[in-house]
Amino acid sequence: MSSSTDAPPLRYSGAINQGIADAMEADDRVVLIGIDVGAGGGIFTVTRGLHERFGPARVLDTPISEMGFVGAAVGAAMTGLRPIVEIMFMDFIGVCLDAIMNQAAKLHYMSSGALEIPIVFRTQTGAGRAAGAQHSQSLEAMLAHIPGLKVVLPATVTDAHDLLVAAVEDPNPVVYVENRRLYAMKGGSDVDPLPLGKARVARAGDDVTVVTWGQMLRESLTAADRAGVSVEVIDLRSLVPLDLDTVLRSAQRTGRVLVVHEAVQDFGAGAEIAARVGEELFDVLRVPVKRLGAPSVPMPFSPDLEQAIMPQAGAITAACEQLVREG
Amino acid sequence: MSSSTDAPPLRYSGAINQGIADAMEADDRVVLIGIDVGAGGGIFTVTRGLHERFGPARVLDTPISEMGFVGAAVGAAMTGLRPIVEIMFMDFIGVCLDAIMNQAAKLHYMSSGALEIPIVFRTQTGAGRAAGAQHSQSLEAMLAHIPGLKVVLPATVTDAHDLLVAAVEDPNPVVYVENRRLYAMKGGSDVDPLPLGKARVARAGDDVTVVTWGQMLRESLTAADRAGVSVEVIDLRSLVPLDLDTVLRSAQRTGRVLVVHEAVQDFGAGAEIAARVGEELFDVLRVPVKRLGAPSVPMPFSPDLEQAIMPQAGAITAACEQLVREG
Amino acid sequence: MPPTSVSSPAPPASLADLHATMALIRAFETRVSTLYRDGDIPGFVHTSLGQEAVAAGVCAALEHDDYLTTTHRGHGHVLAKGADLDGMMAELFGRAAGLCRGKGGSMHVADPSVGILGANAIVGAGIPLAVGAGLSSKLLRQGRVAVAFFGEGAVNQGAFHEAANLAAIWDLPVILLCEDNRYAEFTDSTKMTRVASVCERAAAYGIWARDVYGNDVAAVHAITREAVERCRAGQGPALIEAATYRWHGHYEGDDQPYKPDAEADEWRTDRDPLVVAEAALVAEGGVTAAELSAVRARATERVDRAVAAARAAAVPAEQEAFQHVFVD
Amino acid sequence: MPPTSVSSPAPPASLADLHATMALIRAFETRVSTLYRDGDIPGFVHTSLGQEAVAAGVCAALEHDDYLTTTHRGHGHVLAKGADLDGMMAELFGRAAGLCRGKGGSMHVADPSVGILGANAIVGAGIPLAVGAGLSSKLLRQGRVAVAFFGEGAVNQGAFHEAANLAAIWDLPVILLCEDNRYAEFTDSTKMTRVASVCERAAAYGIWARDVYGNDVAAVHAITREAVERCRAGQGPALIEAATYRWHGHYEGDDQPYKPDAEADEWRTDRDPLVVAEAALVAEGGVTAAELSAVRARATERVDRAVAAARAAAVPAEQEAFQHVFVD
Ligand SMILES: Cc1ncc(C[n+]2csc(CCOP(=O)(O)OP(=O)(O)O)c2C)c(N)n1
Ligand SMILES: Cc1ncc(C[n+]2csc(CCOP(=O)(O)OP(=O)(O)O)c2C)c(N)n1
Ligand SMILES: [Mg+2]
Ligand SMILES: [Mg+2]
Repeated sequence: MSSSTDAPPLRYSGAINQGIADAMEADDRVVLIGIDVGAGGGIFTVTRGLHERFGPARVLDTPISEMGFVGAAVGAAMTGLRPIVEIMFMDFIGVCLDAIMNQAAKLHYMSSGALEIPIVFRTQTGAGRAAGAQHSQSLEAMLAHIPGLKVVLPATVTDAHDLLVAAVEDPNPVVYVENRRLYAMKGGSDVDPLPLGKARVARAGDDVTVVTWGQMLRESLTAADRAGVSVEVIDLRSLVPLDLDTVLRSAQRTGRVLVVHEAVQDFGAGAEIAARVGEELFDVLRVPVKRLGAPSVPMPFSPDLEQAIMPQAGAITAACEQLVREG
Repeated sequence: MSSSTDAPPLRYSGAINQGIADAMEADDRVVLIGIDVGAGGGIFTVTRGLHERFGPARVLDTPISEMGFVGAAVGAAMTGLRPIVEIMFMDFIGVCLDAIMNQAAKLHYMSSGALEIPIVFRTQTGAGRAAGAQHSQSLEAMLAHIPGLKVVLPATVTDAHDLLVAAVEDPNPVVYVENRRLYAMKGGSDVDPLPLGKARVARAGDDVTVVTWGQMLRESLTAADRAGVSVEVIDLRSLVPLDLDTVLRSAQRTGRVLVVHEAVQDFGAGAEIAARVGEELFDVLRVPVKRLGAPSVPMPFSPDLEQAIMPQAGAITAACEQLVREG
Repeated sequence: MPPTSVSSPAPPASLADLHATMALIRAFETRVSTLYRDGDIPGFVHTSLGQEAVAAGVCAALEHDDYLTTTHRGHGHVLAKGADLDGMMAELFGRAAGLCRGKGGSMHVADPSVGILGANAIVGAGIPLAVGAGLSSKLLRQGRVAVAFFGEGAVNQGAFHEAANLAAIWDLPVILLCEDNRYAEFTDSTKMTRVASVCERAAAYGIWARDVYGNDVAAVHAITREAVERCRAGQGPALIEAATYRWHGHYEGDDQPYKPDAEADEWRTDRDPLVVAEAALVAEGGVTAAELSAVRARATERVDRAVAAARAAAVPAEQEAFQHVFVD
Repeated sequence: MPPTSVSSPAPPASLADLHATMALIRAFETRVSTLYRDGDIPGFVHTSLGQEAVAAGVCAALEHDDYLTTTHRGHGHVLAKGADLDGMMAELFGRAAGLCRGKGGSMHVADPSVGILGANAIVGAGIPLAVGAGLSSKLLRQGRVAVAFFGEGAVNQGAFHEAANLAAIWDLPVILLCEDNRYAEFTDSTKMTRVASVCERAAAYGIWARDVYGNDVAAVHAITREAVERCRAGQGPALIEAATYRWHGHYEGDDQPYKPDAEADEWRTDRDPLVVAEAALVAEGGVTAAELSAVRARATERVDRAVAAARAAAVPAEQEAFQHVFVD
């Protein structure tokens, strides 16, 4: 990643851009496909400059045809290209799930290895911007449930870059989930690099282990700083593969685990982590694993309501302290 | 449901048919929409005779256009009809998820109650018939994660009928999941009626609580009969609403819980149940909640491989006995 | 099924009335644009400035209880269909007094009391919904027409294709109203298809289709009336392609580097649908430029009042977030 | 991008060769049908009996490394494209010796060594995949054509619409091969659209389109060669609509009460594509009816051997189920 170490990207969105550029520079077969990712530079300006730099043959603007172009990207991945295909909002998997779930995730398996699908589904989520119920969903649990997909969710500037590059290098379909509330976040040399599939201990602590990802990492770190107890925060980085070892190692020490995610709590990814930790550390846990996610309601438009239902630092702090009080 | 009590349906598929007929008889606004549900009688013959009985205006055959006709069914539900729309295989939510997730599940909420969407999404699942990876998925966890949808999964002949009728009567979007391996199952007066949202204790026992739904109920009952320990089996009947009380009541007594489902275990619906039970009964459980689902692989075609990865009675029995050995 | 009994159609709206509707939309969108810039309105906002003639001309051809679905760019349609102005504005502010109590917002305004089944933030998704409404109308003999507004960009969505075909084979009273404002986000839509018009695509479904100059409100109105009549007579769906232009960026805040200046200028001056209508009204006689200014001024006043009311309105109580997930 | 350099096209296949391919498919499908009835082949099976001319005519116009996607009814396409017969049969049996080691089955046979990117059990899903293959071919200058086989029922899927448009605007070397066998499951497909032909729908995308009598293998072959040449010359996508007929039920076991007897009879006798080809071959001279029977007999023998091999083949080891979820 020489180009990135020369001039460390300052913000999360720039790091994604740099990651795409590095991947495209390193391998001619990497192409970027999506609505307005090209000449327009992306509706959140994340892909700005790539069209000029790599040309329209490698940065392809599409019609509003997700089923078509996501499917085409899967077909391209089977035949020599290594596409990064953008699904503008994660909510839009509603119009292209088949290509992800029934095609990309299964064709390698169904062909017993004859077909390979090196593809990255770039998408973004992030409530808290009054984007309404159809543009605010965090749906990573749905995708993590599908065998054959990897799911990564960068929470830091370093990972925004590194996980993008790793996802492109990975010979499998990888869903790469950005959080738009992090786009402006500055970082740079914030953390040490780690491979795809490893969780990171983002903050050391002794009393409670907070397991989280995406935008909730920042929220959890803030919460940890404010807490009257010592909180260890783990940035999971990927749901598939799930680095349970790092979680268990921490929980073994603290005996208390809180899983925090922006997504709806019910049937969310936190349930899997709670179930696993509960099973593995039955005799070690001092209190039951607790989860903090959004309540089971569509995201309301009004910012006041939105703030009322999104997990926030305050609630995380309170939950950590409560866990210590409980046992 | 007079017509159904006169001549109790003998099989699961007939009970569904009867449920649809009863619902259509009771309310003129109920229509049935789907591919070959009409003149053809359904590819599994489940809707046979309804077209003749209720006519083509109320039993509508469609083109192969799920996004279109499922979306149209949602629009119809908003404007006076009460559609039962068939998604032939659950795997096909890949081509119509938007209408379910972003439209049906959210419009009542987004309009603060001004719009109502009384719709039933009838679909079926069921591996074990060598239907391959794109026709064998149990995806209820994905749908249960979406606020605004109810998810029911009849496991008995009685429920095949009653839950269908209840789903149609419900003023909300309800996903009604059939299991095609149950179609030929005989029943009739197998169990007492229960409302939508209540779990049923399908078999009483003292040592282990098995929580399950769909085709795995049958498997679990077989397993319970064979087990050297006393197994209580709970047929959950619906994931949303989730009748946790019934589960907790049983688990309180047994102190041991096994969740069994046909779906992939990782990030499956069993995780939610395990997490909740683990949290609620932390001090009561003798052993950690255990889950038994499919491994995280697409469903292979070969029947031998399929049998190798599907949860089976033998494994359920073994898991129950193991739980008792453990504590 | 026999066609629903046809009531004799209402007389065409006067140009003056159409103009008044356009003036209201213009005032609304102009104000929303600055309110958004100033941070008073949250979320994403997509204005329909420059496209007022389509909304006004189409909706004036509809009855109060005809159905309508629209898009992220739906303020004009919703106002023209008869949604309450104050309720609209309060909704954009996210207040409890909003049409959807603040839970929908700009992209999700709905008001079934006047047939509005909702704006929709998923491109193309409103089209099947309108087809479903047309199905209800036909099967329940409601005698209502269902109009789906969508942009030319949405024509490339599978939902358009599937829904158009369904409306055709089921002979539904559905009007597919394609508002061709030339751009889909930052993209020149002519680059995203090889065919020159959406009407050509309607041929693939065997649907009656007409194109119309979308900045001529009277022409839009007339062609819509024809389509509505066909629908009410049980002659099945229609597609109308209205050529217009989006003045502002895709969303408020987009400064549109991708548009040729001359093109944008022309559409904002000579082709301004209000200016066009005003010229016609003055030429017709009976109304003066000053009177037309007064119409615009009154519209602005109404919007001002709506803004003041929205500002003063309460934000939704926290418990509102937990209501309406399900019908109890 | 400049078009890929065009190698001079291979000469057309002889009718005798086309006939031999059809005979193989006929023998295969006939046998598969009884094997399925007898419970030897698990799962769902959809045969292409009666449609052999489309598979044979199209695939003979393709090079070994051209791409192909197909559907649930893909046995013929896959055999004609050059997949190993024994591997195919073993796959249908779910054996370790199968082309996909028994993990794909009838609806998911794939063999990229001869360009086959897979049969697909989701109606319409193979079309975007083929468009993607066409994109690889163009961008990586592979010089390959990508053919998407699909049924007339699939044309009502959004995936067809979106993919056809993409192939058009990107000028891809893609052939949309619509095999119109009149039925989609139990449904007469003419009732599911108002337009008479799929070619009419191709006009909505500005795609070069031709229809052809799909039971005339030489005609299918000739038109496909033309389309292939266009593709290789960088002239963009083509759509071919081949009118044919499905002899058997939608799936094996469906006894087709929905088909008029006379229609079914005609297609199974006079219009039988093998009979048609055989008559032409005999009329051309140089080949006798006895020789043609021998061709059929040899095909049957090959299939018999494949069946025997498949029966004898081992079932996959249990651990096979856990392989290939991910590339390691
Ligand atoms: C399925 C889907 N894909 C992409 C988007 C993002 N998006 C919102 S509006 C828009 C452009 C729509 O263009 P057009 O249909 O012409 O409507 P206009 O904005 O011009 O009114 C896009 C791509 C979306 N909301 N939904
Ligand atoms: C998305 C989707 N919807 C429905 C089905 C069920 N289905 C399988 S084949 C088929 C009919 C296909 O008809 P056609 O495209 O004409 O192909 P044919 O079977 O005639 O070859 C249907 C509806 C499916 N597999 N996928
Ligand atoms: Mg537009
Ligand atoms: Mg067909």
